Amino acid sequence: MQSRAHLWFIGPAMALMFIVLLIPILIAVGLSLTDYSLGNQGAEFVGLENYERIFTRSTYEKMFVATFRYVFVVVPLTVGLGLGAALLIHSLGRFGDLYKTIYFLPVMAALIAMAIVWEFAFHPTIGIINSTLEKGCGTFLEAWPWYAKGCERTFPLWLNDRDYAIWTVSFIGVWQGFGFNMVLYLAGLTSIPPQLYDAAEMDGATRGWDRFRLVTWPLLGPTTVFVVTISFIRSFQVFDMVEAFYPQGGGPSKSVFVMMFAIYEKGIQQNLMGIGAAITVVFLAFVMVLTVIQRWLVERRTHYV
Amino acid sequence: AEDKIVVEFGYPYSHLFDVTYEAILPKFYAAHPNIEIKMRATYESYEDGTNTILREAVAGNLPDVTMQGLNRQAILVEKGIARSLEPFIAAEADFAKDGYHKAMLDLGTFGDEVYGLPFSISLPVGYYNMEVMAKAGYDATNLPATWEDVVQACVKLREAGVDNPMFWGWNITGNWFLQALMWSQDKPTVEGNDFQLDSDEGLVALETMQNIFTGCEMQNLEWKSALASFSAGDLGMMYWSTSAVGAVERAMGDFTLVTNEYPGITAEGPMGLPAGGNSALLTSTSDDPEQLAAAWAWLKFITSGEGAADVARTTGYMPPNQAANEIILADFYAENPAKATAVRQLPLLREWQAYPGDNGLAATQVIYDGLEGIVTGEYEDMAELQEELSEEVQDLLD
Amino acid sequence: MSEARAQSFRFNTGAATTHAILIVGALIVLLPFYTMISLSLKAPHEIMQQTGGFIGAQEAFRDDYCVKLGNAAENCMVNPIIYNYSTAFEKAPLVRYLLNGLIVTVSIFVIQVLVALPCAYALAKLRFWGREAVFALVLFCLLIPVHAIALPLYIMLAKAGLTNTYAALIIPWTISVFGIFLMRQFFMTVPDDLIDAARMDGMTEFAIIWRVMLPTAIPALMAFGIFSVVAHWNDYFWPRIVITGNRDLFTPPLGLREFKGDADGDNFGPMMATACIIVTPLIVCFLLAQRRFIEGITLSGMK
Amino acid sequence: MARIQLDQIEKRFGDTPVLKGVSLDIQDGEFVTLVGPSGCGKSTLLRILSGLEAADSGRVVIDDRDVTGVRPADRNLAMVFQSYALYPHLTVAENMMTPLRMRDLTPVQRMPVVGPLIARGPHRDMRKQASDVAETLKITALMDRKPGQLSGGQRQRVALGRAMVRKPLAFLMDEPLSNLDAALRVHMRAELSELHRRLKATFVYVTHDQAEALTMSDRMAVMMHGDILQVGAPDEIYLDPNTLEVARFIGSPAINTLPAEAQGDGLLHVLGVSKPAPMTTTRQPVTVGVRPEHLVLKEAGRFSGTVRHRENLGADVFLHLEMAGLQQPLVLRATPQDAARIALGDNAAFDFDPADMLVFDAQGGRLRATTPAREVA
Amino acid sequence: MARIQLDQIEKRFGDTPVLKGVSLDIQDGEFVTLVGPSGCGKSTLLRILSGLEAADSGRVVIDDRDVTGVRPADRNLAMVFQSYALYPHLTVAENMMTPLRMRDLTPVQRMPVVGPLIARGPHRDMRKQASDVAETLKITALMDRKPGQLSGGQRQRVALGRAMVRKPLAFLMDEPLSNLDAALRVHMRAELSELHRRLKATFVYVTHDQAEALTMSDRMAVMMHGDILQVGAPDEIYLDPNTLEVARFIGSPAINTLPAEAQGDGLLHVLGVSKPAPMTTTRQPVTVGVRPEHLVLKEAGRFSGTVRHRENLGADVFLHLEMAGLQQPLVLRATPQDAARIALGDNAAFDFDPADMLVFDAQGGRLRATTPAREVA
Ligand SMILES: Nc1ncnc2c1ncn2[C@@H]1O[C@H](COP(=O)(O)OP(=O)(O)OP(=O)(O)O)[C@@H](O)[C@H]1O
Ligand SMILES: Nc1ncnc2c1ncn2[C@@H]1O[C@H](COP(=O)(O)OP(=O)(O)OP(=O)(O)O)[C@@H](O)[C@H]1O
Ligand SMILES: [Mg+2]
Ligand SMILES: [Mg+2]
Repeated sequence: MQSRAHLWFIGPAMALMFIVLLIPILIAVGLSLTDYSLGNQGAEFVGLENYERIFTRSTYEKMFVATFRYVFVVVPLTVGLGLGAALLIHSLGRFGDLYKTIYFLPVMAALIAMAIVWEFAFHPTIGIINSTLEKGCGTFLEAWPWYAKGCERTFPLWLNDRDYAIWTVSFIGVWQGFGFNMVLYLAGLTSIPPQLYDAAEMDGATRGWDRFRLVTWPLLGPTTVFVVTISFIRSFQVFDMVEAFYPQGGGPSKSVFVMMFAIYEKGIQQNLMGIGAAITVVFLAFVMVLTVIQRWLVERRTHYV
Repeated sequence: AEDKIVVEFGYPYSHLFDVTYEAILPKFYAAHPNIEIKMRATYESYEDGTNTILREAVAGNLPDVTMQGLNRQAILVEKGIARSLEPFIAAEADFAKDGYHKAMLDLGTFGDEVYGLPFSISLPVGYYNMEVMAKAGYDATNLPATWEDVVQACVKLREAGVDNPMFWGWNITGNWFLQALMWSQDKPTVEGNDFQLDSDEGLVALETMQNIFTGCEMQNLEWKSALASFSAGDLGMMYWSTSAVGAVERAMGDFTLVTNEYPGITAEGPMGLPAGGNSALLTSTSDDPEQLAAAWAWLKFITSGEGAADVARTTGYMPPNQAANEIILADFYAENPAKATAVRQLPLLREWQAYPGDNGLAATQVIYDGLEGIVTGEYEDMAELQEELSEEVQDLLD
Repeated sequence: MSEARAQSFRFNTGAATTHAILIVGALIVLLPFYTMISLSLKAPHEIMQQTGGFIGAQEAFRDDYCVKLGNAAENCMVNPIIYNYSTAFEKAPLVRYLLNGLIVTVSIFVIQVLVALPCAYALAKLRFWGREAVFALVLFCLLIPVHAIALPLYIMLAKAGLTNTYAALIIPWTISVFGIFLMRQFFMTVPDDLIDAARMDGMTEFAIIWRVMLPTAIPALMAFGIFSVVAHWNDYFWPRIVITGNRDLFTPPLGLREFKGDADGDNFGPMMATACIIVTPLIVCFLLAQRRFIEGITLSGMK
Repeated sequence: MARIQLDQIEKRFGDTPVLKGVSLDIQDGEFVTLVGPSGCGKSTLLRILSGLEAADSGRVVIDDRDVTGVRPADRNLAMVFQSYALYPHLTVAENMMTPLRMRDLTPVQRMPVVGPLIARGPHRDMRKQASDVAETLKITALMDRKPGQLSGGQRQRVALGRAMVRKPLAFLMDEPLSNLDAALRVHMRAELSELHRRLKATFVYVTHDQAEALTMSDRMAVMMHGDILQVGAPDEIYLDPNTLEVARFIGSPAINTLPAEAQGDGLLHVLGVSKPAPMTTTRQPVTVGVRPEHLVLKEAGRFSGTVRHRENLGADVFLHLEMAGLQQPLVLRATPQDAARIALGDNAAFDFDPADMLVFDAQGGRLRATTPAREVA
Repeated sequence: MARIQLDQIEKRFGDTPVLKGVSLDIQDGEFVTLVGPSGCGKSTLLRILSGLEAADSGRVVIDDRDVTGVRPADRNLAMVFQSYALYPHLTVAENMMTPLRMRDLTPVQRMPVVGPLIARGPHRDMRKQASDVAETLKITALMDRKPGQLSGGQRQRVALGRAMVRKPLAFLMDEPLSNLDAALRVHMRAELSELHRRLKATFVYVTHDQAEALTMSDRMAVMMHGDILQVGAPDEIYLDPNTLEVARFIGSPAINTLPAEAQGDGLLHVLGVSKPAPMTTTRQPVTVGVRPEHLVLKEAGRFSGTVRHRENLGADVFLHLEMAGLQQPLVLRATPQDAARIALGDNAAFDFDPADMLVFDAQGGRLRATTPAREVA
């Protein structure tokens, strides 16, 4: 029906996609089979050696662990909080703008600056977090063994404690990311026809939850598909924050050694482009499988029209 | 003005060095009116500097002169990006008189040819908060001289109610502090392609570290946190590069700061210490002799004489060159005793070694991870760690 | 509108609870910003020791930089706020950087919209052979991390002689698969009849995109715009890679690095001042943009 | 089963007053139809009654309880929306079952997978109810489709079905049959009447279809520009409208209006013809309304006009007659047989019984006859 | 002004065949109405004709040009959508001006701010055109509103207006008047007829309103389950339907059907009464259809039934008569006067003229009389 219009529409996008994304990634795939290092004249073909390393060295095991911990904490929380905030804000007439702006602030702030701020906040002794916690010492909170231990000795190092680092970083990831999902959900909420809420009300959906289940959630389907997909990808691609906190090494005992950081460390910091590229390929394969699964689970249910 | 020769120049840490160049430039222009120095975007760190140069090498737009971390010179030399300075040195009438200390010149010498001239030099020193130290009965005269002393001091401080007595900068880039412990026993960390951690000295170094960490119950702080803790007066002792003196002085609270010699493994003190800092490399791709001459003129100016003296005046670093330290800056060190400690240690100056080969940086990282394991308590048996690290690193270096 | 109405049935305690939750959330969210602003107001020693409350004592302190240039110490006493902010503007030519940021982000966004919207429309509403394949490709590209392709891309740009130009900052971002995906999801919610009506009204497919799809998807476009602008305004990684020569091409976040000293001590005051300054235009833009969210186009012309 | 009282309801959108103090008292179990021109505020009134829209002033009382502040769901009303408002993600069956699920199931029983398992009985009942209604609506075959796959009329029936599955106090229906074909509409009319009889629920019904309004309702309320002009039994509204506006609005084709002169002596001059009109009035210009079916073709008719247009509706033919002195043509209903004898352009003579005249004064108010008019001639 | 030919159009949605080879030839300037039960495929057919939907097979020919592959915009047709499909972000005026802007302005002239400045003339003309149409539609006061602020009927008029501003080859209208009140509908009927006369454009018009179909159209096409059953002048369809289905569908209330027995001798036994039916047929069971207006109350009528229900439409009253041997009540149209004499539950005698009988065989096919039937009695 539409003649050949679609060629014009997808053409530029496809062309750019090839030039800017696909050709470089193909180059990367090629490099992953070599031991190329930037500045060298040539490179040797090493077959799958780089891949073998990824799956045999313990460092890389830590890489997978860190990545998965981060993703599976951050994705549910950013999506959940994003949706929650959007719903609450949407239900408010006034002041909505204010909250919206506040919650979006972390998205807008330059991460390297915020990383420094968080480092101050999480400073083990004089940081605001621990000094606030210390104020609670001697109160009923001490009944909590963890708290008592903190009072007795010190509260956790947070960012530099290998038991806490990944969770602390995840917390900051949530802090930084949920505002963005909130905006997407707000956009999604505006495209829900208001008559449907009327219908739901007449049908007896009295509780907010019922209206949510009956109208909001299903109609946010396309938005949710998008938000979840993007959150997944973004948290798999978490990097800036890790680099800002742990420019060297990927956190205490490599507990925050996420995949993107590994790619960066190998490919850019250490100039081992071969391995870096190999991690990239593994990364892509990984995220792709997850995305396919996730889409298979979600997308099926959201096509109405 | 049109036929001015433009020399492109890149350097790291603008916050630290901008002021240095701002001080140097007028003097340089006065001496070389026909040269214009074009400052490139600064490097964010030494690592960034090296990566940038490597990228620019591939892209073919290298600067004429670049400042690189002392331990990063090797890689650029290996990859043929840095140019040998020998032809220029040969052309100079009395190069050594300009004050280049042999040891310093060695830092930039590879295979008998000089590639880099050091610009700013730092050495590890001890920082002490004298008010805190006083709680355990220390004063300027009896500060710890060995790591044993340090651990004892920690115990005393802790008894005196100091929760967090000490920080030891194991995490400084390039395994600087490991090399410090190795050089302290006069043992290089690498010889040729051989990693030397599997020596007895290696084990001593690791065990010393472990003693320090466990004896002081040291927290695994990031350097910013450590600096903050020290500035806030939490810490009694901090072992770190002398280059941070300026930052500490600026940030510290109301207490007396004293810097003192880096402790040794034995009472004699360290037998050598690795030099930190950066040096100037000629990376010009030009074949034009005039251009090269101009680049050399700038390179020489900043690493010697009056230009070099400004390094000490404006930063916590030492100038690369003996003359500057001994003559030009005598008064300066009298006024700034905290900066003088490193100068006193100058005779100990040794190379900050890079691990050879493409995997050099990966090796650095492996060692870094290993050291961190000591701090976090992941490794308890140092002999085992020694074996593990040696094997893995050696594997990378071969 | 409907939700707002539903509001009136709820007891006021409902609204109060909502506010309570949102306020608690807001406090947590704001904590670092409080710190950030506070740091940008304080003297270096107050920052490092974390003393001085929110704005610090505002006592004059000695500016080392000035001293090092050979000035007498008493001439170099500065007030923290003035020092931090003036340094931010002088040391880093922040005005220039902001302008660069503006040029770059606006160009990127405009091109992204021009490229992504038609593609999103085709993927959402046109039926053609290979559509699923194209969409799969888009999804795949979404997965590609920029860090992984940075070096190949850098070399490609270098070979084209484009490093250290605005083009280098813009070209890699002209294609936003994110945008394509986002807009496609929203276009899917636009009723087909509306597009059919436009076709009957004589709109070309091209006109439909700009005259029908775009206005009805304004909230999504806003979201996309905010995302794109924020991402590229704050991007630190890429400009750092391609702008190695000329500081005049720096984007605002690169201004932050003027104050980095790493292990030798960062200059936090001006750094935080810079951070505050570069986030301000974004906040202003967001406030302006979110008005459009509110009057979001609900698809009400339909039966 | 509820008595609904609307009391002085006012509503404005921005500056535009939409309802100007509407009062209406609907008896328990009554079927009341709201008719009125497009945009007069019918939907708005329904929405206020349902609670979906808040009135600016006035009260809504259901069963003697002021529900002004009560939320729509708690008023126990069912509504058919003019715009259908179907849930796009649910199938027809699910759409229809929604009100039952929401009202009759506990939250646990509503849970996606578990619900149907632990509460088989209720779920089976609900499905039964929905499919019964679907049968009535003739959409059984569509139960598994999504609204997007339905035709306009099918959607409307689903919307209707969603209301019909319930047993609410009252049904509010906003043009529920507008997209159905005539046959189906007649069928649905009967079904709705049956529903009304069976449940004895109150109905408030908005329609544009006069046949619906006239045949189904106990009472009709004629709304115009935000006011209710007349409420009464359909017959009464049709035969005895209070104002010219109402007379004009009810009846299709619309009533014919003729300028006339009341003589004050019980006679009326209409287009030069005298008609008895026993009403207490002084000499004044009036308007006479005569419905098309009351104009009868008659050889001896005292009026005549030229046939300009004929509308053939199968059962009847409407002739449009042009007459001197009248701007608008008169419309006359003839049987197809009679009409067949008259060609376009012919002159047709006709007359009407004075008893069928509706007389209005210059302001459009009705002037009622004191005794039934009877023609002398 | 276009001749439109639909040739063997087939369409299925998934497994459901929706159009089963529909052919229709529409003359230049003709007004053709599509009627048929809800869901029979009318909208789909219009969409195929407009090019918005692709047929699975078959051709669409406009003015002898096969347009099967031509894009909708290039077919120069105007369409009114059943779902209105107004641009939610544009005002009423802008909605109506859109087709003009798109077709008559250059891209430069269409530019937001500059456009109206550099092309004042065209813009003024367009606004004039739009406001003329708005006047016809009585929505002048709403020109600056957005669709969300309109009532259902107002939206529908805007949708209509958007088509009416143009002068296309043909108008396709999908129930354009369904949400309008009777008075307005009559008005719009006249306006559309006027438009048709003025532009001499072809009209393809979908409606459920029989009055519309019968009065406006040159020809009617009756569609059922994806097929066109009969095409012809309204009169012809009403009076002379080809099948029982058509007869049942056209006419409201629907035609009465009585079981009968053809004797093969020109007589027909209907409920025990013999009626002459001069048709060439053998002895067989047939169905007789008689329209409600052809049943006449008559003291001497040979049929009689009990009045179970009366529908008062003002102008007429429909009596529903229950008769022994019939499942469905018969519907009889009476004048209000006649009806007033008969109470619910009374027995009413009636009869009908055999000439008014429509006879169908067991398959629903029409059995035509060879000579007009004439009653002997
Ligand atoms: N997208 C679709 N998928 C499946 N079936 C569909 C789809 N669209 C329409 N149909 C079916 O096709 C048939 C014809 O639909 P169409 O809209 O043409 O009916 P219609 O004659 O216009 O009916 P109405 O008078 O109710 O508007 C209907 O039975 C409908 O359920
Ligand atoms: N949100 C709104 N903003 C402004 N005016 C509105 C809004 N909603 C409705 N109106 C106006 O209020 C009046 C009454 O609208 P309502 O929907 O009640 O009419 P209605 O009687 O149902 O008409 P219809 O028979 O056409 O559906 C209309 O003139 C309409 O234009
Ligand atoms: Mg309405
Ligand atoms: Mg339809």
